[in-house]
Amino acid sequence: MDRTIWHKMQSIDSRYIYAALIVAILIPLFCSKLVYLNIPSKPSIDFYNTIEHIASTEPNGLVIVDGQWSSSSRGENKWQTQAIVTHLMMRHVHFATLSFDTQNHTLTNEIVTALAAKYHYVYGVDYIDWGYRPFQAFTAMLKGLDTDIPGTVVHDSSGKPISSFPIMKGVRDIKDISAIIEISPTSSIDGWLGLVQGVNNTPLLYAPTAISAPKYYTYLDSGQISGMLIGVKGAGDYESLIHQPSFGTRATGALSFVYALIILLVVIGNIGHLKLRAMARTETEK
Amino acid sequence: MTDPNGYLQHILSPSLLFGALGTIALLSLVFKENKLYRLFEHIYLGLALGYDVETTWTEALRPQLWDPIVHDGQWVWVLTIPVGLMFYGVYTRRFEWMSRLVFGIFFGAAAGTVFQDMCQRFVPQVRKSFKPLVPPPPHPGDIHATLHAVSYVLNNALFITILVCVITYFFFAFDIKNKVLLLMARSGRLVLMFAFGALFGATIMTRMALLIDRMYFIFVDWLQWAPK
Amino acid sequence: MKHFFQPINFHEHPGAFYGHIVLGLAVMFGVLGILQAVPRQYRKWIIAVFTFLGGLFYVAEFFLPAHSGKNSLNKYDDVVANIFVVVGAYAIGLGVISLLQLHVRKVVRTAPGWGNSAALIISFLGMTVFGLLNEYAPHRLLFHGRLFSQGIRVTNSSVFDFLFTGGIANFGSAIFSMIAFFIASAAYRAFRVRSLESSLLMTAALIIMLGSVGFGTILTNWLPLGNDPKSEFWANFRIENIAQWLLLQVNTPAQRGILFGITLGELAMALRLWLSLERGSYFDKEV
Amino acid sequence: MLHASDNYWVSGLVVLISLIIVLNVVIAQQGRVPNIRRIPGLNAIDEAIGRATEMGRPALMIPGITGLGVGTLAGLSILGNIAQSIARFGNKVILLSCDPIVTGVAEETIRDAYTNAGRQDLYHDEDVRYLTSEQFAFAAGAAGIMNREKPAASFLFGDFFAESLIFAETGQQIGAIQIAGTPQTEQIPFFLAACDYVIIGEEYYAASAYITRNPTYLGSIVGQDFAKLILISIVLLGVIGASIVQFGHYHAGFGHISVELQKLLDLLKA
Repeated sequence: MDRTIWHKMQSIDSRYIYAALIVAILIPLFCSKLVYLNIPSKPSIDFYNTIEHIASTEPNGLVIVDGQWSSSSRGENKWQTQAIVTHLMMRHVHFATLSFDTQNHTLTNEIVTALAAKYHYVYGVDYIDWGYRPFQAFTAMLKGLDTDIPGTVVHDSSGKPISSFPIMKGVRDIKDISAIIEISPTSSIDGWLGLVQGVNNTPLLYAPTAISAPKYYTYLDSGQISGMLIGVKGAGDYESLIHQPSFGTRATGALSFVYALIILLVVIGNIGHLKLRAMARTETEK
Repeated sequence: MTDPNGYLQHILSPSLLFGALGTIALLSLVFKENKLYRLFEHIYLGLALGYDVETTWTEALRPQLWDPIVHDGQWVWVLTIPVGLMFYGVYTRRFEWMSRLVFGIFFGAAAGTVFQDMCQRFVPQVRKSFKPLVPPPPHPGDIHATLHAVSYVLNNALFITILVCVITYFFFAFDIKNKVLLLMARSGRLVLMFAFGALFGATIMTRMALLIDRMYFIFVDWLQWAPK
Repeated sequence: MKHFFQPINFHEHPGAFYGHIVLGLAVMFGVLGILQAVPRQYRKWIIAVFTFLGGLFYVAEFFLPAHSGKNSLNKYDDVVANIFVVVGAYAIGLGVISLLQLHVRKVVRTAPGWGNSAALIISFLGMTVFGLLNEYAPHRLLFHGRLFSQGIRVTNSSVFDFLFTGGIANFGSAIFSMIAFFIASAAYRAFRVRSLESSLLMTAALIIMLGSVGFGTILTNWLPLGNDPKSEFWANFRIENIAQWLLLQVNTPAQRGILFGITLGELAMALRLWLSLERGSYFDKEV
Repeated sequence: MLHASDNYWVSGLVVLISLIIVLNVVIAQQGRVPNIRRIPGLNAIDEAIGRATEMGRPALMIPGITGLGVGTLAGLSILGNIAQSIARFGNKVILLSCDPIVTGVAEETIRDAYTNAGRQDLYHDEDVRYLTSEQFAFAAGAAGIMNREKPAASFLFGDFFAESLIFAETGQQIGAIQIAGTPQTEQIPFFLAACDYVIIGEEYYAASAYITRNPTYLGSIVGQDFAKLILISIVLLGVIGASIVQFGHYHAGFGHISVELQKLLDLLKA
């Protein structure tokens, strides 16, 4: 039996699959004008609505943006950070950035300073950088934020006491924080859930990598997490919600192409397989 | 290209060039093992081993051996050196058993923490499995009260059934002849396959995002052919 | 006896400092000598005793009653942990010897592929040297001149950054991203209606995939989002909610069922190791 | 829960399970050796070894990518038994290690396996190779070696993480028979997709018992099964108790009972 079409369909050489995968990624990478069919998921919409609510009801509310990602997961967390900070600046919400990873502090600063120039955000008035703390201090800092923020944070990343900045006026403890945003590939949000969120029921928003999202669906159901951006698709969702398409949208487009390719391959493989099985069965019946 | 000299300097900046060539060489393995891959594989192994050695000194031996001895006068740490030498008995026939002695100490240490691990990580999972099969009293004003109650009970019943069936699959010594138990074990394995499929599907997005990021690194950060 | 092990200020009493070191080492090597002299048939028993002692600290530290979170062994936690870190760190030589032995032999004999082995050795030496130099003298200037009509300054830390950020970080991301290729080919080959098990594997994966991407969620986008109580019921049948339900209500109990078994297996293995009941080629060997 | 005294019910349960396991090991060592059910993946080991010998290609082994822990030691124990069969067939083994101490233990394990099979002449120092401790550099090195040495059989037993699919898919593409097992359940879907045989969950810790039929291992398996019975009954009792407590919200009469029951249920709260 020479190699029929059905044989070829169920045993495509892997190298063709890999070439097709690269093409599926490069098309959206190069064509930024392509419009992608993307429907924001409910957790992304909840994330967006929480920030919108704060923007309209608490004009001077302060939001904490905690980053724990580094270059190894920038493929997802960088675009989430950029979309979130853009939205905060668009709706003029005050925020303070905090990092427990040295690389994250530089990467987050690059994003924030670039966007601050575009939205005329003034350091110390509209936003502030609480700087980097070693991860060993994570638990102690979280407990400190519950009761005494100036005493726990003490200085900003340039060493100046944070109470000297207008943005920190009237900010004493967790009751003065409008929301906490955690952007991380690890399960560091367990610390915020366990030590901070329950104190004053502060809305906790989470931007994980897609692989670590399933573990936290239970907290979405129970309301302990108010919204979630899941992986790079979460970034794409958020960019479409705030109408600021950037690389997150194109990466989500690439994801759609890749998923379509994989599902197409699975269908082709099964057609070939089932057809051959049917032919083999008729062969044996003869 | 507005400024060819600037572009050339960007393309050839050492760190970026080294990273980009290495990325292309290493990813070329998926098509075919080749000389360029082999070269960067060995460079990567050399760099990683060098980094192992450097971090062994800066993060283990210096802070916990050298500094205490030289700065704090804790000379007693020198006594760890003979114990460390026992590892190298593996290269001799006469002292080979000495390496087993120090390996044995490490086996014991690895085993010794299992009690705390089981109490701290595992038993809470047993406790969290006590899922009631009677619904909680409805919230006032909940128009779907009966619906919520039914879904609560069904979900918990399903949870317990899957848990017990999967555990039944992992019985080895009891010769299961009973029809019901055999069915439970068989369905336990099928549910496992279904769960593993879900796990596979949930992992794809993060892995694909990594490849998209590498393509971004090559075609945007480095070559600047694609828009930012 | 305890006084003997007290720290000694190196500058004030250098004599006592070195004296204690020499004496301490003499005692240690004496003990090792005695162990070596012990008749062969007792060696297995000695290994069993040391293995038991190796685990005893952690078992005792856990089981000794604690008052307000502490018991008498807790103050030694750091010291014991450091001992294992330091002694474990000495083993790095086993790795370096094992790898370099292979590649140095290849270079010396100019066996096929010796070029790559040379590249490995050079990279290893480069990273080790500049890694340490970056620790001790990061800003020492090595070279400055003009390249592409622009002055450049090369320091220890810039070379380390070239090797680490340019090399290791990028190479790690490249290999990590290779998994994306393999996921595509593995999915194509494994998701076949070949048996009930592989069909279940495929079905669950496809549901999760369709639930996490644009063209998948559109299939059930005609159903309400479920924000208001009235439409909450129908929202359950949106594919992304089905995917989420699968991960919550099917995957979690299945994983926990596996965890029950694995944890018992770990406990049994640890007990056999600690009490030297373990068998198998490594443990049965006469020493 | 840092100490047993934090909750004597929890630590008591763990001690009870430990005693059951040790008791069954001792019983089995004194002759009453139990039997255990078939583990599909492990029957294929002989087939894989036979195939590797026929093709005159080496067999590849990877004991996971973590340091000396219980998972790695269980993996080395399985690989040691497999290496002994390979030695008997007069074939070569290549073991790639990701940790210096594991390298030392692996060297002795494989050397002992060849000695026990009477073929120490076939064992060379280069057969056990340490590559590096860095996860992805190790994966790059292993993938390169697999492509060049083209082993006919590949045995992956130990703690694997994200890089597991690189070993499994590379092995699949060079045409090796692959048998894999790991206590890390998140990686089992990828072994299922790319390997020929996969042992799942506790089968990993039962593998040595199944291969060697050694009384100590078999006794341990029986102890683990008894422990599973205990855990299942605790869970079912807990479910019944929790249901009664919930039922107490509807009937005042049950109020007193449900308070007592709730206290009972919370005994296992760490």
